[in-house]
Amino acid sequence: MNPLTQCLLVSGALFGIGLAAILVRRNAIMALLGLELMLNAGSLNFIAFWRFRPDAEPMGGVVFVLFALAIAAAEAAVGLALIVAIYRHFHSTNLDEMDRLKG
Amino acid sequence: MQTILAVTDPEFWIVNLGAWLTGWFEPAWRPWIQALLQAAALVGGFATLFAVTTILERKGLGRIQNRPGPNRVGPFGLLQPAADGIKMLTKEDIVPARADKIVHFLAPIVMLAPVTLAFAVIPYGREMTPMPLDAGLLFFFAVGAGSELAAFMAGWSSRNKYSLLGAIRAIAQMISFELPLVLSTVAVVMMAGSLSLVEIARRQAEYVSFVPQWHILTPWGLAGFLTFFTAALAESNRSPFDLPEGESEIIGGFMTEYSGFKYAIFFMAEYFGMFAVSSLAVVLFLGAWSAPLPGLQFIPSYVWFGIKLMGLLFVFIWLRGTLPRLRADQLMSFCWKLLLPMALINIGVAAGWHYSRDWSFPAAWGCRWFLGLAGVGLPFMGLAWGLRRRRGWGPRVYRYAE
Amino acid sequence: MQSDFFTLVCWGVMAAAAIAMMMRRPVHAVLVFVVSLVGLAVIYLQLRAEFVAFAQILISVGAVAILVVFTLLLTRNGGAEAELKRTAGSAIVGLAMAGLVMGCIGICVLASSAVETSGAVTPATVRQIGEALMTQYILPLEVLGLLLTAALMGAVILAMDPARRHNERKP
Amino acid sequence: MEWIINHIWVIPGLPLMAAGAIALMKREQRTLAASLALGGILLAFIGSVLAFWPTMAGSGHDAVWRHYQNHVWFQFGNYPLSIGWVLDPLAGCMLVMVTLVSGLIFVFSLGYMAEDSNFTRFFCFMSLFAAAMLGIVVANSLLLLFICWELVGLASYLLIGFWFHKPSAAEAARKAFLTTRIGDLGFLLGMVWLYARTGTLLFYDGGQGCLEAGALEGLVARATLGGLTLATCISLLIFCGAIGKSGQVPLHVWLPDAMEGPTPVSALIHAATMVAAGVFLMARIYPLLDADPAGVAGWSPAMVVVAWTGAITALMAAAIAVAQTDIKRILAYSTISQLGYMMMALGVGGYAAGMFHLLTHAFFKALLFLGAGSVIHGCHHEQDIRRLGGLRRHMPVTFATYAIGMMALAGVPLLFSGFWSKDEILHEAMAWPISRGPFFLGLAGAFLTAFYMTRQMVYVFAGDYRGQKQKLNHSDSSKGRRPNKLPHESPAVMTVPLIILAVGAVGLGFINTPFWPGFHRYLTGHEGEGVSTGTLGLMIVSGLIVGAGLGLGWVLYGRKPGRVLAATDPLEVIQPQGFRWLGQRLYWDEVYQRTVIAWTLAMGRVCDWIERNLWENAVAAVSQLTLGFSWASRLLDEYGINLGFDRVCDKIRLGGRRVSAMQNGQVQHYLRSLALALAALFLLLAWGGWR
Repeated sequence: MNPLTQCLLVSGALFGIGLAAILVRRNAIMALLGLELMLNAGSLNFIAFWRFRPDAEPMGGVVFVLFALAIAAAEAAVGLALIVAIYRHFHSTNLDEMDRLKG
Repeated sequence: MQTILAVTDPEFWIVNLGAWLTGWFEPAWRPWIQALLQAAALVGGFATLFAVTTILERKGLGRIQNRPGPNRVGPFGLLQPAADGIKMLTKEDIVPARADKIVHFLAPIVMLAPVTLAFAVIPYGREMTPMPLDAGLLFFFAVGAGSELAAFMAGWSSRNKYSLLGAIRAIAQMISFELPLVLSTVAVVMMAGSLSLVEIARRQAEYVSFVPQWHILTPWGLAGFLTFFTAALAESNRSPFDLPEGESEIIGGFMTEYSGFKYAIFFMAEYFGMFAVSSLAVVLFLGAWSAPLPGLQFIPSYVWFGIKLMGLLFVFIWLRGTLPRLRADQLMSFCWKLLLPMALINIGVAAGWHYSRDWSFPAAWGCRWFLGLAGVGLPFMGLAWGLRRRRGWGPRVYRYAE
Repeated sequence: MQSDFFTLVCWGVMAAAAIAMMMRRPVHAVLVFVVSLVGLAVIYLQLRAEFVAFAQILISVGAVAILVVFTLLLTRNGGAEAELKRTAGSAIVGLAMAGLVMGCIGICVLASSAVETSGAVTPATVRQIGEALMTQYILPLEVLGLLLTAALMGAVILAMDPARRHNERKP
Repeated sequence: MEWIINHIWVIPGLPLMAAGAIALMKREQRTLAASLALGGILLAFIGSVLAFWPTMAGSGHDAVWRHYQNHVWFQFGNYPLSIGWVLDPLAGCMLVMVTLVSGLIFVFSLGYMAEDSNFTRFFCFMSLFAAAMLGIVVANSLLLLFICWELVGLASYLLIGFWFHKPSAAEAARKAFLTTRIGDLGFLLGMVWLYARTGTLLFYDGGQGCLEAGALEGLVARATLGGLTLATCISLLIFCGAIGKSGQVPLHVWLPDAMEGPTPVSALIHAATMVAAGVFLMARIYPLLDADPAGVAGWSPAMVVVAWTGAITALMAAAIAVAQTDIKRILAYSTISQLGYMMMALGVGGYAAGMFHLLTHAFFKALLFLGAGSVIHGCHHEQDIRRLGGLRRHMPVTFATYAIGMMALAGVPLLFSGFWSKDEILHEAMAWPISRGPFFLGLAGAFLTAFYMTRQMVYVFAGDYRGQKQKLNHSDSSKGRRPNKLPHESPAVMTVPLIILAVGAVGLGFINTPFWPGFHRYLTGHEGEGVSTGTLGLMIVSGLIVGAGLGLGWVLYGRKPGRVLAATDPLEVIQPQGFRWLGQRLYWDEVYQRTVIAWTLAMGRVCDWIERNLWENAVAAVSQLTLGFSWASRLLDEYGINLGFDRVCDKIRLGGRRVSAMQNGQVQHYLRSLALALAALFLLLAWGGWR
């Protein structure tokens, strides 16, 4: 199999697994983990295309992944802070119970 | 890499020993055999160093505290590490009944493995780097991230509140002090223009007349070294930053529920971490394997590396015997209000040093030094003064578990 | 490329990810998730993106995983599983949706003609990455710095409990 | 000397560093702050003189000596943004003037601000202001110039509102900031447009800069709306910025209000820095302004606009100044008027004349403001000229220097610098081929200038001191001044700068007389025209005009200097209607109040009204309607189809619950639909034939 195709398929599978976690798991932290997995799947795509199709910008893929990493870290920090804040309020991290906008 | 060394160089024989040994195997196997040999040499060497350091530490602490230290096993107690090892190995391995068995078992391994990996990128002598990576420094910090996870695993899986508290303390401390640790190396990276430790070491191995070009011999290098060393003390959980395992407060921190061989592994990982971070300090600031004077180059480079490493380890032990432990809030404010700003300011000072390189007016050299020292020293005095003033003796507040 | 090794790592990453997402306890899930992240870094290494691989470990393992773990400790249900008894139908619908998306991606990848590879490799040394970041991508880099600062402050403010802070002053 | 040429950035850098250092100090460290600020500006002055020397030595050989250094600041994508420093005669003379005048103002402030509790902060802002202005002068890039320009705006905001506890000062600061911001918007647009068309914002870049031939040709060749060339449009947009900063009609309204700041600030703003920045900007982009040869009779339309704006401003502001009673406001309007002259000079092609007037004006206007400051200081913060008087006896040094400044401003012939520079401008205006209008406006303005300055002098310095009587007449001592003290002469730290400035106000005129046009040659590299009969004639005419103004002022005011406060202004007796108009500043503020501000307010009110009446009534109607319906339905329910209706309601409720299940607040349900949509998108793209 073409190595690029292989990478893309792996990335697609990771994306799907992450999505499944978000859709099925009730724990907010687990959903966040799924989100991180999806982000990483996207990063893998960038690296794969950068490695095997180097006719575009020479550093584009690598730099984009670095940016994605930084944004993932920011997203995790804010998301987890939100979870902590919500936990204080609902005393739970169950997504099913967070169905009100009003506190 | 063998071609760079001449036969007369003392490093030649060590480096070519590996090549000679691997020569006995099939060419396809050679890289693996070489990696194995290097790993064996590293682990063996550092395990010996571990044994030597423990006895040195106990003897040294004894001297500092006005007592003889261990002196029963062997001549002058020199075989004490062997006795300790036998004791550790034969002790019963107790796992708490409610513990998470698998995680509890994995934690010491996860603690030891990354630290050992970190040894791979250190240049121990001229052309003596097991794994000369382009991004060696980044590799070092990346694998170092694993030890935080291990602390968590150990603390959480034990099902013991002292363990958990110790783990929280350890993680908070490691995350906080990782920032000044990494930032203080940024100045070095900027000046060397490379993340490769080999390259950084090579740059310091030159001499202007008889003065070595070590980074510690510049204002920013001095400040960077002090920042780095302090943060390294905290990263390796050594006194005075040994809160995560402070015996008098939380028994043994995340190691409370460990005994026997697993405890020995934790112990070893801690010392290995100390060795790794001291080695990094030697490479980044103390000129790695280069001799302090051009005339002393006949001594092999790895010997110089060893001498510097032992010197730093001595400072570790010395500090442990001298300084009392910090309080948790003092620890955090020390990190965020003194070390981190100093590391950031130091980056600016390093940039100024770099750009003042081609000053040519008279007394430019003195002016450069004065400005550099002022740029580092004045903020330090200001920050330290602010820290002292704001942290008076407040009333003691007790908080109980909810 | 050592094709066998590469394939093995790929399978390992996918398996670790799947197991992580199926773990009952979030703590175990995080630990297995870390394994899959490290595997991903190995894939990057195989694709000759050394810098990205190390940065991946440093940030994902050193920062994100630790953050998650810390949150688990703070929210105190790291041990007690909060998965309530749920209608099986709901989970099945969710899984079906995810499978649908995964299948679509797979079909698209396999059907696409854009996956022709070219042999040439541009190695990315640290110096080149640094120069690209400081010249061509300077604007995104600055914006990212701003974003991280904002995220830092936002996280601090969100996680700060005003009531508790107020109470601490009193005794 | 070589060193300063290559490190010209040091000159703005020094005051900037001083400002930064002072900002870190504590309020009590007054001496340290003042010495830092003074040291910074003094070193900058020395550097400026050193830098001035090579521009002097290198000029005058039919080409302008120019030295610049450019650096790429940063590069995004393929677009580099460069900044740089330039040293040429224009910058050289400005550097010396700005540092000298600012330095003297700094010294003066030592005395003037001695009792202020925020002394330290004051010197921080002043240094920042000076640094920003010097940055404008040495900038070789429109971008860097704009940055410093905005810094000047910021510093002026801080300084005008320095006494922010006074509501009027805070208001004035805000007004200054907002008004100049309107002009700056035009500046920014012009800058962006220029960058988009030429790809550079550097002025001089070895033939690539936007003021050099290559770029200008491209800009002239391209026509935009209304047949104007691109060069014209861009320079008009940039001129908007200059209008705002230099207080030209119609954005001049902030300048008189800016008098709320401490007097040294007024001196700094109106003499050396902020308002000069606008004129300097136009001088800097003069090649761009002048680029279009296809306008009316060989004159660029942009130049025509600049000339007429300047001329109208010159006359109008002079007329308003006639009827003001606040000592600083009179000077403020005279500044606007003089700036109008400078703009007019630039517009009619008298590049050197405009800059010459800028320099001389800097000296005598700084002198006048500092003199006014001395008066205010000596009379316990009294600014109304009707309550001053007779200060000639109490403050002799101030009187003498103020008189020199006044004669320089009025343009008394031969001895004073203002005469030579104003004469030069009028000469250029007379030679303008398009219209004589600006020339006559300028002449009228010169007449009025002499008149109102005489009026002010007489009011302030002649007769008896009227301050005490006022206190006795009006016993409301709410202002809390000390009524029993007579005016006193200011300390030496304030009078010595006055004397130095007075020497400058006299002597500076001789660097560019028609008999020896040295400055013209220095600035442009060409010889001036020299003396001709036209020049002499004009000199005589303008001398006569000035004499007439002075004489009329003396006739109206000087013969019987007012002894009492209640006396009405003689001009008001003659022409009450016109005087009231002028006294109310031609109702500019009121016009803005009635038009721009009122319009904005009205929009707000309309929205508010719509919100309150229309929507609220509509909502109320709907709710009434609903109530009515429900009442009716209750009747129906109770008396009629009770059971059947309930069943229908149940059905509806059930349906509602079904539908609302889609909106149950469960994030995973939403995500599920999102995933479905994603899959649909994939399939659409895959089978839609899109690659």
